[in-house]
Amino acid sequence: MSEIKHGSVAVVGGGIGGIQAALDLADSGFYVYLIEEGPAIGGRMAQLDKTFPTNDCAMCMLSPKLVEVGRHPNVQIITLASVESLEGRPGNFQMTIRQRPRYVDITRCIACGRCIASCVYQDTKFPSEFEVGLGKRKPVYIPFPQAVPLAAVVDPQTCIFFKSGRCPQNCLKACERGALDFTQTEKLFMLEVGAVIVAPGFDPYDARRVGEYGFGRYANVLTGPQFERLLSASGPTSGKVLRPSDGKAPKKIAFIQCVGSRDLRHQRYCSAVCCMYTTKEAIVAKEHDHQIEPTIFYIDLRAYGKGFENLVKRARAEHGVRYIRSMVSQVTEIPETKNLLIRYRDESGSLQEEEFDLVVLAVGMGPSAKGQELARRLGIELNEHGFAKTSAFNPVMSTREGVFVTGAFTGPKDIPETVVQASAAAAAVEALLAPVRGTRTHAKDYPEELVPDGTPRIGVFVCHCGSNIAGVVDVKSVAEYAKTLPGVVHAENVLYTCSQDNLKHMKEVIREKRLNRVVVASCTPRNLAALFQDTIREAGLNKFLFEMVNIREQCSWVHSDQPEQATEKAKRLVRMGVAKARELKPLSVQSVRVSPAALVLGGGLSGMIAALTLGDSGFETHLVERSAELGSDLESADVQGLKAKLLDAVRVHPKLRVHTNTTVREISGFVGNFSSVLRSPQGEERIQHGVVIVATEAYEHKPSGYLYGEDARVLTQRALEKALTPQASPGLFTVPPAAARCTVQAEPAEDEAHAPRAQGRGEGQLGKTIVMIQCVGRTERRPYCSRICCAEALKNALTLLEQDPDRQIYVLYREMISYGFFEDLYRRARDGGVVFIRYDEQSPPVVCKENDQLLVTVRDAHLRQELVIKPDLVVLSPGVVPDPYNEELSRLLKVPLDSHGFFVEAHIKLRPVDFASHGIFLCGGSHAPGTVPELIAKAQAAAGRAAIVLSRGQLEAGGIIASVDPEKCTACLTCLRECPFGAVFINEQGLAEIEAVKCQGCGICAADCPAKAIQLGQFEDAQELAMLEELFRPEQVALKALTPSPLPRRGEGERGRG
Amino acid sequence: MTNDEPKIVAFCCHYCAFAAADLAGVLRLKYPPNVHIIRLPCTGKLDALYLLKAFEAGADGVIVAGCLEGSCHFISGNLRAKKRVLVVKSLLPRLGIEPERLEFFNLSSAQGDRFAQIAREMTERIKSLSPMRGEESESKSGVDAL
Amino acid sequence: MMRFYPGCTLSSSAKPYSRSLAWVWKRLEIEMAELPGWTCCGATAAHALNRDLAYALPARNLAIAQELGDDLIVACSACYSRLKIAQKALENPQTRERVAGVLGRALDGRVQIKNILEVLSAHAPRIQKEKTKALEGLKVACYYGCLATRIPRVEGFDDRENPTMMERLVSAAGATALDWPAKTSCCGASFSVIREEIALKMCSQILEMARRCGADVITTSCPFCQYNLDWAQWALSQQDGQKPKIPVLFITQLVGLALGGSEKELMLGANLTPSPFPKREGRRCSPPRVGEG
Amino acid sequence: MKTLAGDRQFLKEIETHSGEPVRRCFQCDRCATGCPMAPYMQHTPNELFRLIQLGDRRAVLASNAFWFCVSCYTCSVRCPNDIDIAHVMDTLRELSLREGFTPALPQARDFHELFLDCVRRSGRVSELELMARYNLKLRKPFSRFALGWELLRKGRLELWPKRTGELRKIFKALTPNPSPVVTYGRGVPQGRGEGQKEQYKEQR
Ligand SMILES: Cc1cc2nc3c(=O)[nH]c(=O)nc-3n(C[C@H](O)[C@H](O)[C@H](O)COP(=O)(O)OP(=O)(O)OC[C@H]3O[C@@H](n4cnc5c(N)ncnc54)[C@H](O)[C@@H]3O)c2cc1C
Ligand SMILES: Cc1cc2nc3c(=O)[nH]c(=O)nc-3n(C[C@H](O)[C@H](O)[C@H](O)COP(=O)(O)OP(=O)(O)OC[C@H]3O[C@@H](n4cnc5c(N)ncnc54)[C@H](O)[C@@H]3O)c2cc1C
Ligand code: SF4
Ligand code: SF4
Ligand code: SF4
Ligand code: SF4
Ligand code: SF4
Ligand code: SF4
Ligand code: SF4
Ligand code: SF4
Repeated sequence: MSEIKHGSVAVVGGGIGGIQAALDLADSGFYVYLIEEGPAIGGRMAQLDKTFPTNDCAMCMLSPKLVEVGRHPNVQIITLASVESLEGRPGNFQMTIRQRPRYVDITRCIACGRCIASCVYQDTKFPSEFEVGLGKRKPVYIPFPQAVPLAAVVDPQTCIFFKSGRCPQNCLKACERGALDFTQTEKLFMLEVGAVIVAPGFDPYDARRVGEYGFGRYANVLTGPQFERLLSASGPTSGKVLRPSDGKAPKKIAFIQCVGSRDLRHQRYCSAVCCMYTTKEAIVAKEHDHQIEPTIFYIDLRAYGKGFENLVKRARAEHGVRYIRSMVSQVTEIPETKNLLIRYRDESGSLQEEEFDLVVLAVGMGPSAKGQELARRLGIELNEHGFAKTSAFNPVMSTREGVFVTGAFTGPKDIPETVVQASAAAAAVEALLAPVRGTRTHAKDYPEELVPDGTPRIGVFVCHCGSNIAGVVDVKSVAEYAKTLPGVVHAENVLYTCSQDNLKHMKEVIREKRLNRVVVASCTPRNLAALFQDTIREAGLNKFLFEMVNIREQCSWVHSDQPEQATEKAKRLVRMGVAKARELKPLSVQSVRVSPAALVLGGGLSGMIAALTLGDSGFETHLVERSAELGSDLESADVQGLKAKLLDAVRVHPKLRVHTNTTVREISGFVGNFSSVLRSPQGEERIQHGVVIVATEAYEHKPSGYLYGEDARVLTQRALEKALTPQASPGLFTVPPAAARCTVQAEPAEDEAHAPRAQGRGEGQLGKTIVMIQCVGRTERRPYCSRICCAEALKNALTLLEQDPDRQIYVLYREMISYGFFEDLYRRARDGGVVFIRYDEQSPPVVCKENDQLLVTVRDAHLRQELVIKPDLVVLSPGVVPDPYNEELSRLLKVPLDSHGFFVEAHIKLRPVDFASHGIFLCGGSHAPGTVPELIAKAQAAAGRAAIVLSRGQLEAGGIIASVDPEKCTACLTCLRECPFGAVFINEQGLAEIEAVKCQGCGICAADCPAKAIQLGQFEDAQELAMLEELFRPEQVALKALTPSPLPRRGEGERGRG
Repeated sequence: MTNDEPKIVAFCCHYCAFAAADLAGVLRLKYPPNVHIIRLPCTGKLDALYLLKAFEAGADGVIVAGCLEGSCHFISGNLRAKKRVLVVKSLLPRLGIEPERLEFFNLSSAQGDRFAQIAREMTERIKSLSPMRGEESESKSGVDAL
Repeated sequence: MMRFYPGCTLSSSAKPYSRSLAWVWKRLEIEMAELPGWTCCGATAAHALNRDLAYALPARNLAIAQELGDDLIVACSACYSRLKIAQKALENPQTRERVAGVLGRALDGRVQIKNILEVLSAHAPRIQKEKTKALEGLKVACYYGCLATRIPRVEGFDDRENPTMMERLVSAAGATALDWPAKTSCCGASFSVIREEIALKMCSQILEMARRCGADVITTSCPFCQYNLDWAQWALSQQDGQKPKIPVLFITQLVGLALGGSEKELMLGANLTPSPFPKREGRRCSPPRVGEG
Repeated sequence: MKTLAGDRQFLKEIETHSGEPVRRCFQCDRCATGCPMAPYMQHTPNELFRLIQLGDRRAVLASNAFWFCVSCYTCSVRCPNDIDIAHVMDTLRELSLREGFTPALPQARDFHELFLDCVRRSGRVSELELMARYNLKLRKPFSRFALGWELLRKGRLELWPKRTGELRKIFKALTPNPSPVVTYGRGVPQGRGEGQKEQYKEQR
């Protein structure tokens, strides 16, 4: 093992996967280089409108992450960059980077867009990458409004200057910041890193290659990614669904599924997300325009994830989305109307022809071409589908040591799974680089905070933002006006407030004029407030003594046609800001010590993985298992190797303490400082720990009916799995061998191909004819898809065939959920001769007995005919239900369960392994059913997230949080009830008190407290009301009130209206 | 503030409506300058009192804008705010204020155009109502009257 | 050298095709000789009744070309399809052995089977340069039919679903190529004898689509397609004389016209539908602009 | 209602003869929705495939579907499971004739057989001869007379094409004895397959 040297990590690919990995690492003591090929980070998620299954706005979730990573002191974003090579060993890599010129200095560019407006191309001409060709851009452009880094970029492919050298370069002249720089050249440089995370994502499948659907040929045939842009409020049509051919609103929209997926001519695997993204797109389209009638043409509807089934149900019932199980062979354009003609088979099997106004192709996720090139340069292998090759038992490890992979690069997956994998990869890196944690991160030193004396001394800085603000608003008069406001001792105009030289100047002014509050009137606080806060902190002020007024986005840019009114509004906004500033109070941030230990509940697969990951990262971990043994649920043949390895590793790990036959009796405390009582036959023990990981399981549901329990020949998949001999199990984990592509042996020799082989083992007991029934009991007690049972059935069917290829196996199913690469198993099973018969939800199969012969009757939904099978064995897939013990855990930990009994994560998309309550994390089957590789990733991710807390040593609490005034509290408990994060507790005095570390600063309690006993820092009632009053105060009154010199506190005198 | 333009305050959630207003700016969408934004960490922070105070202080209209349902950053702040707004709306007639002057909106951070549209629509709506309380004497009513 | 496989149709009902083809070759100085001793590929019938016959009949012709070491150029889509399919099937060692046994000839599968369109489109720049007749404004619907590009598991000469080689030729010839959705639809040729009414229906759908897209002319490279569409219009006009007719030209007739060939040389008169250039040639027939109707 | 024997013999026969993995079909319907002839078929290709998978020999071989197939290969090139469906249709036609099922479109069989007989005898097909023999067979000697005349007038029908006897050998080797073509050429319409059917049954 080479020495572990560098506490820095390269994350390649700035999609949601790369961003999450970068944040996790940077938050846990590693310096991150985030390397992005394009001009901005965000990846595909930035282009989405809403996201399934909750259908919340993609940008609302992503944008805060973009800003956070963009501002993180331990993350350096390197855009327009690609990796040249990677030398060295884990812990000590040298990575060579090639960075293309942007031709814009991002430290100067303020994204004002003047260059764009003045480019010699009057019309936007070139297809915009971000708008997937539906919108256009110029040679100089800003990738998208929320881009990080938020700066213009020049595309040399389309810019006249680069093409012919003969352009007047209007852009250059227009830029007031001198940010454009056409002399920039390509840079080649080296980074020293300890590990690499590769997250280059995917490429949507090129719909042009599926020519029968006419994409690129017929104007009104779009792809899923394009339709996302059409739905997006910030997209090319401002969120109106309009036909490209004539700009009219379409009524009938057809969605065609599996375009380029599940197809031997294209991608063999299932793209895993398109069934759901289409469902989402159909609903959102309908929400945009009630006239729209969406129809979805599909083969199997793969709604297998948490909450997916619900969304589909809503789509059908509430939104009237029509689902038709019939694939379309071709799309024909009607020449006169540009409508599209589609032929399909209806429920009854008859052929129908129908015209649609718009067709959307659900293109799948293909491997990223750039990612493949990257893999070559990094020396990591790809699997037979062109995605990163990983091991089933370490789903984020590439084939090169020290190089980890994550997100859609490892196979088609949605955002939650991408985020899980990203955290898992970060956790793996943390474990690898644990010895050098914190060696490359910087903590900034700030001067000691000045204690503000009572009277406000406010400084106001009014920004020109070049001409962005000054071009509309008379900024000079705004500054003059500011000088007249109570409490203001300094006001000035600044050309660019955010420029480095001004920040320096600002600090000087603060010291010289002994300012104790600062107001900046410029652009949106969402981007730059943190920068200014940092600046005043450097000058010795508490960072909360700052207020930012937005006179650009919310004034000059939206009222440019009314300059006078805009100036008046700017003054009012400044007046409000100053009023709030007068009321601002310094807020303290306390440090809380973290107990550097973890408690993992559940000693199954997930628990062991989580505990080992934490242990490897150097944290003491208590692994608590209710039963006598660890990993007792790991029964199937294909995981025995893994189980043995895990048990060994757990046994010898110096940081792990295993408690079997143990349950938790009590958990108290909060993030960083939990205290729990463990109960075992040996007695009780109290432990201190900083985090909790819940890793409990889900069970195979006990079926009822189908002669289960009455006839020994009816069993469950799990029982079958146990009965099967361990050898040669194809497993869910082993990557299926590359099935001979397309070319079937044209003519297998007559005898060889299908001749019965020697009698298989176990055949005597299990029989020749076997019927498997999927989705048993799904309608009643378990109204969701359990995700794993279809794959399990396929796996077992293949094992059965391996033992005896002459077996006749029938799988009766509702939807075949062989998402992702499981599609290979499905195909292999069919190739092996398994007959798949679909039945409708309404007519489930019936199992009965006739003279001791089992009979299965099923209505083949495709043939619409009743079939009777005489099996020797019936195998049921009853699905998975969560551990009933979860309820008790949920009470102990005060964490929520959903209506099915699964735990509810903090945020299904962005915090999939966190509970809303800080410091508690979740993984395992009790979160949601999953396959072993999926659960391993989730367990690693939970461990990684937990390690962030533990690695800090200290937690900062305070700032914008709520606090209770004990004088006013009447102990009504409203806040206790209403706080969504369980931050309120009742203290010894019987009054409400807020746990600073738990409070997220939403202010819900403050608004609800009937006694007005709660105030939220930075948003105190006095501050808010001061703004309101200033806003509506008539000018004359205001001026009168302003004259007195000793600063008036907000008081009765000022009130009154004109 | 010009006299003919109604005075409107918009309480906006930091995560959605406030960001949408920013986007409206980036897209250079136009709306009347009489709409002023007060930023909240979440509309869940919106005290019913603020609404009454706003009218008392002289607002002609009040917008409360939170995240789309199910998308609240703090789980359910927007739902609570909506409830409070509905309660206040039902109280307004007793104060002689048309309930149309107060409205709750859901929008996402990507809906810059919707923000601008809301600003325009509220302005139009309020213009179409008869002017608020002509005499200042009445303005003492407000919260204390409840 | 390129060996031309005419197939049965080109030597009988598709004579206008073989004539115009020969004319264009000569004009473009393409060297091509007929495959000596060629026999029928069994098109449309052999595969319907007898698997091995469907491989053996084309294989015999492939074997001749193989022995000569020449590329095989095929004009008829059906022949092209059968030859390609047989060649693909013969990749299977067992099939190859069986068929070779019957033929008494070894087969190595190396013969390049090329479609006439590949050969012609290589000359598109010359056609563009040397065209003498103005076809400007003539709107042409290129009809490929089903067989030319749909050969399972075989990389064809053009895009399967949206081929464009003929369009390139038409543009080179100075006319306007239309994009229309029926270019690879099946015309039902094999039913034109067996169940006339079905074939007629399929043809009339294609003709109707061409008309709606504003085509003045349909052009094709397949003798079956030409015959079938030509026949269908003729048959339909027997029933209903009113329908405007769209001339159905072989692509070689169209290219030949552009290169200055006379209607006679190109056997335009042999088509059942009239020439697209009535005035100049002094013949009576419906005007070319039929799109509006 | 219907019983499944669990017998895969029929599937295997078809797969062996055609070389196509019929078992792989997952009922996506693409073959049916793209087939120009589907409206005339009793069973769309996907239904036929399901019946083959279930081993329903009678229903499949008695179906009219493959007789209505025009071999346009639309289904074959669009099947996501890469099954050359058109080729399976050929196989079914061949098998159904072999087993003595009455063809749904006897004229199609007649035409193909006459075609092949021309090929056998002349090496190439003379359309004039083919049409004449076919019309004779249909006992409508003058059908399409007008068209034929028109074609002849326009110089599109060759009266005396080149002939070659080269192919007799091949036909002899490949068409089982008695050759269906020749047999049929002599005009023995139905029932001819019976003997073969027996023979075929023994085989399996
Ligand atoms: C139409 C559509 C709709 C979808 N809707 C949803 C949804 O509603 N909900 C959901 O959960 N999921 C949805 N998804 C899936 C979702 O987009 C992915 O799960 C997610 O984007 C994967 O994130 P990622 O970070 O792995 O990859 P990406 O988002 O693809 O990001 C990869 C990044 O890496 C960069 N990159 C690529 N190559 C290199 C290189 N060589 N060097 C440096 N950088 C590189 C790229 O520029 C990009 O920024 C949808 C997908 C599609 C196609
Ligand atoms: C029927 C079925 C079939 C499956 N088949 C496959 C398959 O073929 N391939 C595949 O990849 N995946 C399969 N899975 C999914 C999954 O991979 C396995 O179930 C896996 O073992 C689950 O791991 P886990 O860590 O979530 O739970 P488990 O391994 O079950 O571990 C949970 C542990 O927590 C303990 N526990 C529970 N509550 C407490 C508590 N409060 N305090 C202390 N301890 C507690 C339990 O005793 C148990 O030991 C299947 C799942 C099911 C249900
Ligand atoms: S004009 Fe200058 S500052 Fe403005 S966007 Fe362009 S480069 Fe950036
Ligand atoms: S150099 Fe010319 S073409 Fe290029 S961005 Fe500037 S103005 Fe546009
Ligand atoms: S089945 Fe798979 S590939 Fe097809 S649309 Fe659904 S998720 Fe996509
Ligand atoms: S069997 Fe299981 S995985 Fe398959 S559809 Fe039913 S619940 Fe889902
Ligand atoms: S809501 Fe207010 S009064 Fe009631 S318990 Fe909480 S702080 Fe006390
Ligand atoms: S501000 Fe929000 S998180 Fe904090 S205590 Fe109040 S309700 Fe809970
Ligand atoms: S296209 Fe292929 S997979 Fe689909 S139904 Fe037809 S044969 Fe089956
Ligand atoms: S080849 Fe036959 S079955 Fe296939 S689409 Fe054409 S007519 Fe239909």
